[in-house]
Amino acid sequence: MEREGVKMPHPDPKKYMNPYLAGVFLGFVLIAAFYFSGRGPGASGAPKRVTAGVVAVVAPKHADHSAYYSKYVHSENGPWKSWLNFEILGVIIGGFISGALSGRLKIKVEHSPKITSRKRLFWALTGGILFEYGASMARGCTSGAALSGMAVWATGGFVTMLAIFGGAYLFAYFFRKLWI
Amino acid sequence: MGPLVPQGIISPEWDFIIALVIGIGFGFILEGAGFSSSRNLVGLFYGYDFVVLRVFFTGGATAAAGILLMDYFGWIDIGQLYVQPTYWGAAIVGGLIMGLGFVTGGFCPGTSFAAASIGKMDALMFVVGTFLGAFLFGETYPLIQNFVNSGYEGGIKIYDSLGMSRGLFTFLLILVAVGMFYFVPVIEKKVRKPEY
Amino acid sequence: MGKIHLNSNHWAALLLLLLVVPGFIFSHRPLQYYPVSEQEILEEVLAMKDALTPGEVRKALRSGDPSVVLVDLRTPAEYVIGHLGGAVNIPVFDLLQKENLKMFGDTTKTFVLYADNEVNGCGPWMLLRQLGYDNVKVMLGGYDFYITGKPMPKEIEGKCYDEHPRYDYASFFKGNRADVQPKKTPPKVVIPRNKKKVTVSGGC
Amino acid sequence: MQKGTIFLTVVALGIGVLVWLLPERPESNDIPPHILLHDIGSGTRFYSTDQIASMLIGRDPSLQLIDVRDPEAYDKFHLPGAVNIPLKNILQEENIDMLSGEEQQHVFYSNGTLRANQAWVLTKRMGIKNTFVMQGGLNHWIETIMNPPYPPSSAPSQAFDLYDFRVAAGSYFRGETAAPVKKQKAPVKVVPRRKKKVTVSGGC
Repeated sequence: MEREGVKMPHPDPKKYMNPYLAGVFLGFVLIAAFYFSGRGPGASGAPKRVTAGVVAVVAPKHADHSAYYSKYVHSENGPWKSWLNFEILGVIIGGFISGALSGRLKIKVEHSPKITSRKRLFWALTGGILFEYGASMARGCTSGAALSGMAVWATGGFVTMLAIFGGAYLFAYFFRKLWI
Repeated sequence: MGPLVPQGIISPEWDFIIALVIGIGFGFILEGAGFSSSRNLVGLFYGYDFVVLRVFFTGGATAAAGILLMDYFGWIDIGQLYVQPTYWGAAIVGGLIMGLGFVTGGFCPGTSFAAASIGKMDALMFVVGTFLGAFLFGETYPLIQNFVNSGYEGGIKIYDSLGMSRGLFTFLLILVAVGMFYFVPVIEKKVRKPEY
Repeated sequence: MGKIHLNSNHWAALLLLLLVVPGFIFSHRPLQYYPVSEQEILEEVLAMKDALTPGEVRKALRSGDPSVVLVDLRTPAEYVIGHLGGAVNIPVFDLLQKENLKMFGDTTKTFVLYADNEVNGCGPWMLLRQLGYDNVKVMLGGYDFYITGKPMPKEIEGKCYDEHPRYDYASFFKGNRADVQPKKTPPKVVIPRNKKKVTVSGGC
Repeated sequence: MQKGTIFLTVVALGIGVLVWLLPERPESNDIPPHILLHDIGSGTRFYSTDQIASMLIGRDPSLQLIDVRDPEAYDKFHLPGAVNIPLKNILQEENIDMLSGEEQQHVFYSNGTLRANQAWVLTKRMGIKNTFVMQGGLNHWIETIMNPPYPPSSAPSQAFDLYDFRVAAGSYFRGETAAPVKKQKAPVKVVPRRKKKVTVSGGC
């Protein structure tokens, strides 16, 4: 931070934004989302809708009969043209811009030296499945339920947030080999 | 005034462009704050890096205070905002499953998209997992349908649940966020950050 | 000067201030939209105290009382073709413009709204009344009735012209079939209000 | 400790205290006056008697007629399936709960348009979305459905189709015939209401 203001042609790739500054910016993004669209950003809704859309294309009958998929397939704009899908597209673009500006674009598997990358990938996949399953159940993930919920004081958001972090602390011990 | 799209001040077609722009901002911040590295994210659960908690609480508190102020000043109508409905059982059990997914996968869905965009293969794998997870949930939905829809309370607010005023709750939220400025570095100093 | 070094924390704090300062400068919303509660308005509407018959309006116009101002809510084109004596034209969508509200704020005057019929006059009148302008009245029958020059029929004196039953409705439905007109009042479907946010698409 | 932390802390706590001490707006779903004015000025709230007749014949489950007249008038005659909520009771809690239900379109009617319109203005102001008005009320209903005027010979063919529909509908409501055959589809187009995205649905 002391070097603030000094122009560096190649910024140190390790250096991240100050967390409080990032937090305030994040708050502004949330406020903007609520101000314009009346809703907060989310993430897990996009895979859900895309999956429903794919199921509707591959097995339309199955999607129609499922109470779960049909809700998304027959929503006003269909499963594809959804606010969350566009928002996630934006997240990918925004992440890429930020990575490009600070020189962090690199194809790699980030893992602890104690485990192989194959193992890391396996657990990442498992984590993805579990996370999305839980998010579908709780109707929101860390972004959609906890963060957006916090901004509008939703009880469900706070409960979900406590459950996520509580659950993570609860299980952290058993998976410590993956990380430390 | 706001929210602009639901009030019909901006036409609904703009909603998707707004979504894209909001997403870009969201992704930029997630990546820039270091959420694109699973190591930073899970650091929270092993006590060596609390960046998630800092960003998360600062963001949430800023947004809550900001929305309250904007409501007061007449820029936004809180009653018109979408509020996550509360389903007690599903929120708690779903949250615990997400916690398990967090420590095994090292990401949450939003951060995994941001991380995958800068070439993290583990994040990409996590993204693939989210699609499989959504499919799995869709297929098992009939079995757990009753549970998922139980304990419905509607869009209740936390300050009502706790029986305090909205302003006081927001103040406490800010207090927690500020308290974190001072408390968290103490823990971080005690725990060695694994380098890799 | 020029020696001030702002680091990220400073910037974060300054951004936070951004939440507050513009708000105080540009704040424009009152604590409530409507100073008059819906219950009060309902009572006023039922009492019809502020509804003037065309005859009363005519009398006021003849007396030349300067404190009575007629307000024509129709389009400018209709206004140009014909309007009541001394009426000012405020097309209905311009009703809440600042200068118009300022005009209505003049409590020494009485404003009588009229449109082509009384329905189109009544809505804007109710809106102004809810906003607390209690010197605003509305003309029954509207312009279209006024220019016929007819007096209000005796039997609807003091009531709304539009609401007078012109027919004996039941007589038209002599041979009602049981299934067309159920004898029993259908049950009211009541869903508790606080649970109305049963949006289908939950969750992310 | 990093520079600026104190500054950030002070600003954040300052905003916190400010937020805490701000007076709270009374909880209400009232919509802003300019939106109410827009809805008052535009005709989107109106259903024509032909549309209502067509929906009644088709037994459209989304239609819920609300009779805002007195109980005596309601008992004497009311349209099929209508529920009685006298205007003076419209603000009672159970009635507001019922009107807030989002599954059905609640269409007010009275003898004319005025009372139904007043009920609509009041409920609209309170943020209730699914209320409408039958234009012309029962008077117009009699004039169009039960006793339709024969169109002049110069009228376009649609006018004759509409006339045919009205005659058929009239005899249906009189209980003389079964529901008119498909014919009503041609002339009476139930125009889909302008879809307004008012509620924000969709999760997280």
